[in-house]
Amino acid sequence: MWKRFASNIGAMVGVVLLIAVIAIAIIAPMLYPGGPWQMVQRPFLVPFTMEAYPLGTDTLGRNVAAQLAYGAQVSLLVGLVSTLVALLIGVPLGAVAGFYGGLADEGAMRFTEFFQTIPNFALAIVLVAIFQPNLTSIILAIAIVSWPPVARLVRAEVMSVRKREFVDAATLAGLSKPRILITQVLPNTVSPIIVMASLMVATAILLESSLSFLGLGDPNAMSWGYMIGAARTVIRSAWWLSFFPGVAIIITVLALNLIGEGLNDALNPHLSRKGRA
Amino acid sequence: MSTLVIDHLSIGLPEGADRPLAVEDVSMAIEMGQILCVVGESGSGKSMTANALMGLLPPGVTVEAGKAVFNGQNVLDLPESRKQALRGAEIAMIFQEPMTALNPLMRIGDQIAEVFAAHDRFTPSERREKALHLIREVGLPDPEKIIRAYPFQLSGGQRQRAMIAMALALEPKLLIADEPTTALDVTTQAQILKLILDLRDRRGMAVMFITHDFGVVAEIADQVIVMREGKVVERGVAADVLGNPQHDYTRRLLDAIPTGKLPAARAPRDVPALEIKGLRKIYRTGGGLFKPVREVRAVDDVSLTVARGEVLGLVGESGSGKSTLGRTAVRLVTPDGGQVMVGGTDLAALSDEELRRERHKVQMVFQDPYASLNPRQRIMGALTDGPITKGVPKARAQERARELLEIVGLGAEAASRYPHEFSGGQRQRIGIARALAMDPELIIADEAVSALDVSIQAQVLDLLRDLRERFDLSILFITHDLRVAAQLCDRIAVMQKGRLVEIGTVHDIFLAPQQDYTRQLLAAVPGAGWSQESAGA
Amino acid sequence: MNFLKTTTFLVAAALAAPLAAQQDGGRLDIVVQPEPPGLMLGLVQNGPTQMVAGDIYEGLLRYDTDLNPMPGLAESWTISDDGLTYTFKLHDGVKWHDGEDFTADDVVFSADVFLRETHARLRASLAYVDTITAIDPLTVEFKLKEPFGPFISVFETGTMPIVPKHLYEGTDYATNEANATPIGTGPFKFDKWEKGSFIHLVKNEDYYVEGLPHLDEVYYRVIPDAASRAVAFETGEVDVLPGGSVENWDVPRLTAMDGVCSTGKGWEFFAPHAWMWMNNREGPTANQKFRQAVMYALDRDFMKDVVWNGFGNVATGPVSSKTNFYSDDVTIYDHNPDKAKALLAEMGYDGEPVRVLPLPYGETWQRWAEAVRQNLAEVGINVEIDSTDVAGWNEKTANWDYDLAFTYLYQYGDPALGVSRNYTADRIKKGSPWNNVEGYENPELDAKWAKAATLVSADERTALYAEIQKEIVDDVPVAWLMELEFPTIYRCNIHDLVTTGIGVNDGPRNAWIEE
Amino acid sequence: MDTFIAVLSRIAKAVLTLLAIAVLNFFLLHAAPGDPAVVLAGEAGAADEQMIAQLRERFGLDQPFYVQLGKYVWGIMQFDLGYSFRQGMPVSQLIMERLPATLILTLTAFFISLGMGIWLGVAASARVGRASDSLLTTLALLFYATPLYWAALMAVLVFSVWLGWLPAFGFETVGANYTGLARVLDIAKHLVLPALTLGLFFMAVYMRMTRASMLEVSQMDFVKTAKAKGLGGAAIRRRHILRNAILPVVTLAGLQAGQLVGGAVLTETVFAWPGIGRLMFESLAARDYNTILGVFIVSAAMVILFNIITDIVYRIVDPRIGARS
Repeated sequence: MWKRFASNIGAMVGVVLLIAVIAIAIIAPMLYPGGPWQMVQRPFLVPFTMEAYPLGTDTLGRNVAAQLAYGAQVSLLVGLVSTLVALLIGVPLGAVAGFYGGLADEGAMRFTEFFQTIPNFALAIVLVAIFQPNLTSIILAIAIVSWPPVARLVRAEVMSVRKREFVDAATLAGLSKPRILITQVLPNTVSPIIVMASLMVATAILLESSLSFLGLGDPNAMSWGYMIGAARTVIRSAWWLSFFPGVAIIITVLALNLIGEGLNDALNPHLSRKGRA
Repeated sequence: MSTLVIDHLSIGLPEGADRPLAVEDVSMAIEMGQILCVVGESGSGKSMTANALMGLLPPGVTVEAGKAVFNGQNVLDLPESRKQALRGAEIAMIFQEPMTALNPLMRIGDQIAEVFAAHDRFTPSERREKALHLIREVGLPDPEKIIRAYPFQLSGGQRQRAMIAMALALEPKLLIADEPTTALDVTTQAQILKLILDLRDRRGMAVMFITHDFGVVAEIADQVIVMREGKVVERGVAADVLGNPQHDYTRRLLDAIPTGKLPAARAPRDVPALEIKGLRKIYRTGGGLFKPVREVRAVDDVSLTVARGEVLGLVGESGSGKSTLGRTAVRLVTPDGGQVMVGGTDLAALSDEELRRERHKVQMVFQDPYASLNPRQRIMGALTDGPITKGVPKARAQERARELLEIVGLGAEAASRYPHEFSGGQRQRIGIARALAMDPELIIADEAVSALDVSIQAQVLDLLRDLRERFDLSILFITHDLRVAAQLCDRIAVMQKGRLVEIGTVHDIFLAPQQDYTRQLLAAVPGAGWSQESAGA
Repeated sequence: MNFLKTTTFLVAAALAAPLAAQQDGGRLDIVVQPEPPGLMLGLVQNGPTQMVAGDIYEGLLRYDTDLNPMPGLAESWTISDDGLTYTFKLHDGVKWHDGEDFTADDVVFSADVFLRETHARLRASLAYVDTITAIDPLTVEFKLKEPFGPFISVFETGTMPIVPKHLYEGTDYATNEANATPIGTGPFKFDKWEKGSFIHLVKNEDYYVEGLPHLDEVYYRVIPDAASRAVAFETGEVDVLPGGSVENWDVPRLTAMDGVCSTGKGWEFFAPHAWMWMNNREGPTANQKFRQAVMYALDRDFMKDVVWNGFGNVATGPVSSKTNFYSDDVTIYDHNPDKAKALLAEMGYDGEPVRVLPLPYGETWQRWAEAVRQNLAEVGINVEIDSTDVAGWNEKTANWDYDLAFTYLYQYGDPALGVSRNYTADRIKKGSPWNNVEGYENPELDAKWAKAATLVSADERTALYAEIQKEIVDDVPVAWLMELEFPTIYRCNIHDLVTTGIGVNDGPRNAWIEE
Repeated sequence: MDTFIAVLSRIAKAVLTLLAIAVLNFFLLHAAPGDPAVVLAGEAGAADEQMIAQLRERFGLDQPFYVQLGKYVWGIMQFDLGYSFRQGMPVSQLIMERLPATLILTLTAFFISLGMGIWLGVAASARVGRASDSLLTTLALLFYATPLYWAALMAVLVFSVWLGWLPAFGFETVGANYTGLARVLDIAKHLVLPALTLGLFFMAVYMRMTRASMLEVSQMDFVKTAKAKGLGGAAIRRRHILRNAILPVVTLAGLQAGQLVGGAVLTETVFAWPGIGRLMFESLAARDYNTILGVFIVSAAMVILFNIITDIVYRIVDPRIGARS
């Protein structure tokens, strides 16, 4: 499996890019001990004019490079944690619905459908606005709008695995239902969940940046979306302020998508996109 | 005159495959009006040969050498446009899976008419007429309705007939049939075979018939070619090959076929291992807010007994309810009525919790060797989960598991491996070991050898026979294949549409069937005449 | 400057001079941000409504950029020597947009009935009013209970808009259907409001001032995104960017374009004054030394130069230097981090975190809060920015749930109207963000504020206000930041756009376009 | 008949879902800090207790929570979405004024993205493994990763400011008073940038799905049958693969079309498009509960409506559905 993944050029490019982003996020405090908010130079310093500030400065004279590095921390954090929370909601719900069927399924699916009927982005906006924008509310809001597909996926997978004969065998072995679900069924749904999760991290980063763009970012956490949101009004006079974080988002999201696709090809070889027979 | 001559054909597989050539140095010829059966197990390269003729090789697979002369030209190196013109018009092909071989979104009539359109023949209204005619010719009922039907509205046999209609549309000189009856029930299979024979006689075309089943060969072949791992191992006139096989492999294949040689009947003991009384299971579908409920009586008031130490064969076609009966007997399915008595306990009446403690009494061996083992669990886990739950100490359970793996012929070291490291036959052995690990009073084997190649099938049957002696097993052996049932079972029960039609000793069922349906089934077994002949010999 | 004497003011002859060059016709596209919630000025008085409805409705008076009153609906006026009786002579021949005659009854209805119920800010001033009577159809008389210095400043359109009695008398004002199609007396009539897109006003052909207005039509354009507004101006979609409609960083770029002019005038009547409320009730901000430390920690020149791009002035105290009664004789807080640190040490600040509530009015304000946070962090104060939207800001400030909160308020031409409301104890009331939100209590000063409002003599008022400013600046109840300046950006071929103390709000009345 | 019954029961469920959404959001919004009366009073530039009390009474906020909820739900059941005190008109009227703009924008974006997505997906799948396929899939990934608002900003910069080809924002040329075809063209011109930026992301989604689906279907047995008939590659792709492959794409698209209606907030904000997404966002800041709730209910109704339409289309295209259950 790993071999198949490693032979996928796109996926490897994704891994390298993502590792680079993670590395930058980790060493940010060492590179820029003053933090992302420190006003270090005159405002609107054009990029590539001063060696100390290669990416220029923003409206208040803060180092754009430092902001990008710290932004990586926040964007990755939001992406990961919100995905985790979404999985924590979606996986058990989908698993129970798919495994037990009947009323549990009916109830869980009605609940899921209900959340899918409310327009996602609008709901996220309302949630963040209501709880006031901070990292917790942003993460929760993203998780709340992104769990339904997880639940549906897990349900479908569980339903398909549940029908396989080794589950019958486990039943005949006298294992209890919850135990069968956890030890026999769920481990066999992990691959598609991993694939979906990697794509969800990407989507969450985009969602966070969209919220920030609308002014619903955490003002105490420098994220890429926050940078673009702050810079959009000066896009004409200081293109670099929205350009660099935009590129950072694209690179990270692209990397995650490449990895997700690589995982998908590696874990579900029958759906290989190369079109082999 | 030969319709097709294949001359020293070799087909290369892509890098990383298990062998470099799918087909190696194969030559054959098919005469007009003749049926050539290409026989082999999976991976023998028989289908590749056919695909090569049609220009339908999967990407990466290429013709390395040789030619195939049809109509005086080598069809293997024709330009794509010429090949296209040939396909469907001169050489036609039908496939194994009638369920998936038809476009689900197109009406049958359109799919047939499309053949004419592809080759620019006739006007649309003529095409319709021709399609109707073809539908009639392949014996489909109510052509006017069929022509407007979608594939899902047809049964498997009907779909295969529709496929044949399509293949015959332009009166090809050569028909390639790739396992066209494998997915069908015996009675349907018999009808399709007869249809192909009729059409051959009427139209005088050549047929290349690919199959793994010597029964089918016996039924229709004029000439036979036996293939193994890409090479031809034996060829000749059908009667010669069947009656006097020269090559070892052919002989082994023929031996492996459950011949219907009836084993000596054993006297049943009257201690019952399983008693089923008045069992009923009804499936209800639909029943929404506005929908009427549709009922299917999957098991309809069935009573039968499996004596201790007895193997009872349960035979029926798909949809007969035999699998449901099996699953109900282990209570994977809860019955709507009746009793399932095992060792004095009525499994049908237990609560979930009580049932869990009684589960070990009846175990099951499943059909699909790939789905019946958890790919993410080591073999040891699969074999010890049950005993440990039942209360056997862990060390004891593991020791027993290793023992059983030795017994089923895999070796104790298999315990630490994962299922994907084993072949299909090996997995079935693991499945059997798993059932045995629970020390059950009864084992239900649900089509346990149906998914295996003939030679493997024979090995597994041997193992079962062996184990049965060794452990004095009681087995309910569910199968669609009467020949297999005859090999292993003491008695046979025949089911049709949820009801028990007939039950009796193997001798009674085979030699003196009481019911029409049983007789029909027996008559439909491919190669029935031949195998009885040889049984008599 | 002394309008407490009997004064008669007629249309200045000087106004006639440039008339020869004025051209009639044309259309003006003005950005309005955000979209007003309604146009019935008597019911809604927020900024955007004042700007659009300022062309439809009129007050009795208008004010020039030095805040001197000019004729509006009132042709002339007199104030009695005791400062208790204000008599207004109304213009003859004024008609409502629906053709009805405008009379003194409308004025009485508006001031005494309608606005008393609906207009909170005016209600405070009307508390000084004893009676309002229509002497004859063209004369109205206001009688006060006691002298109220700034009373002459309350007749501006947004403060006391005159509404049509014939449409509103005896109805439920809030749900009156006429609200959707406002009827006023102003130079422009309401034509169409495409929600989310634009408001269209057309020339009032029957306007009572001869030759006005020059423009045929005015479009107020709703463009929710600040960057798009700048683009709209660049691409010629709009002609006027009123103050605050683009971020300050964009101003130099836009004004550098060919044929683009800008002016800082037109805000004198409002004199927007920005500060941070510091919660005087609890936490570190309750400590005067802490508040002083904050003042020393802030680099307000940097804020002016960088955050506001050089527009405006650093505020020295509660009163804007643009209004009367300003005094510079106060303690000056320069940027002095050492002093701030010393003060913090002195009070024994233990690092208790302090929340800053920014004003959710766009990026400038957000950056400003970030700059403040950085300044405070540099002297060792732990700061976290609370994030919220307009509603949350209102809620939090109105319920005193903050430590430091940005705000800015209009001064309305007189400390008694726009300044004292933020510092006197009687204006400590939960539920409103427009009063003494910081909870500052100083009974001695309260008495002085009260006295200063009712003095008749302007000199005496000036002296008293100077005294108040000197004292209060040492107390630092709030952290005064800046006197804001919102430059209006427009194309240079538009003339006479900003001629009054309320700028664009009644600008289209006199504006004309040079072809 | 089956279809009809299925639609009926869907509608019945939809009504319940909508009510549930109304109730949930009612709770959510009322849990939000910020009192509409205070906001409105605040905006007036001055506020005192009398004014706030008046406003609260007018909004019905002085009543107990459950009474407010009950009244609201009762109103919904009579198709009354309430009254927006901030905007001074009934919510339904407010939404009806804004909905057409949103529908024009989202439907255009939807059909463009679906059409282009399928077309490009088919093209890519036909060239699978070749350079042009890699180029297309890479581009799709890039679009997929680009924040929509960022693309919008850049598009305005290039096409409106630098090149001056297209208007940067707005629904139509204000004050031009075009009628008939001229107006349609004018709106179309304004529509180009927002519809494209909104559609770009979805185009990438549909393209990738179509491509994958085409490749998957092309391995199915009936495709082999079609080849065996002697059909040409293009005919097979069109008649056999495409028809089967776009079913899942169209289904997903149908589900998303509904979501688009409520999800165009960003696009509507950047392009000053007078639609309901922006209305919702602006109402949120003002705590104009009735309007927000109204937008939520209407856009949820859109989601349901599109789901039902998708369902019907699916039933027509795929003969198996109606018969199966």
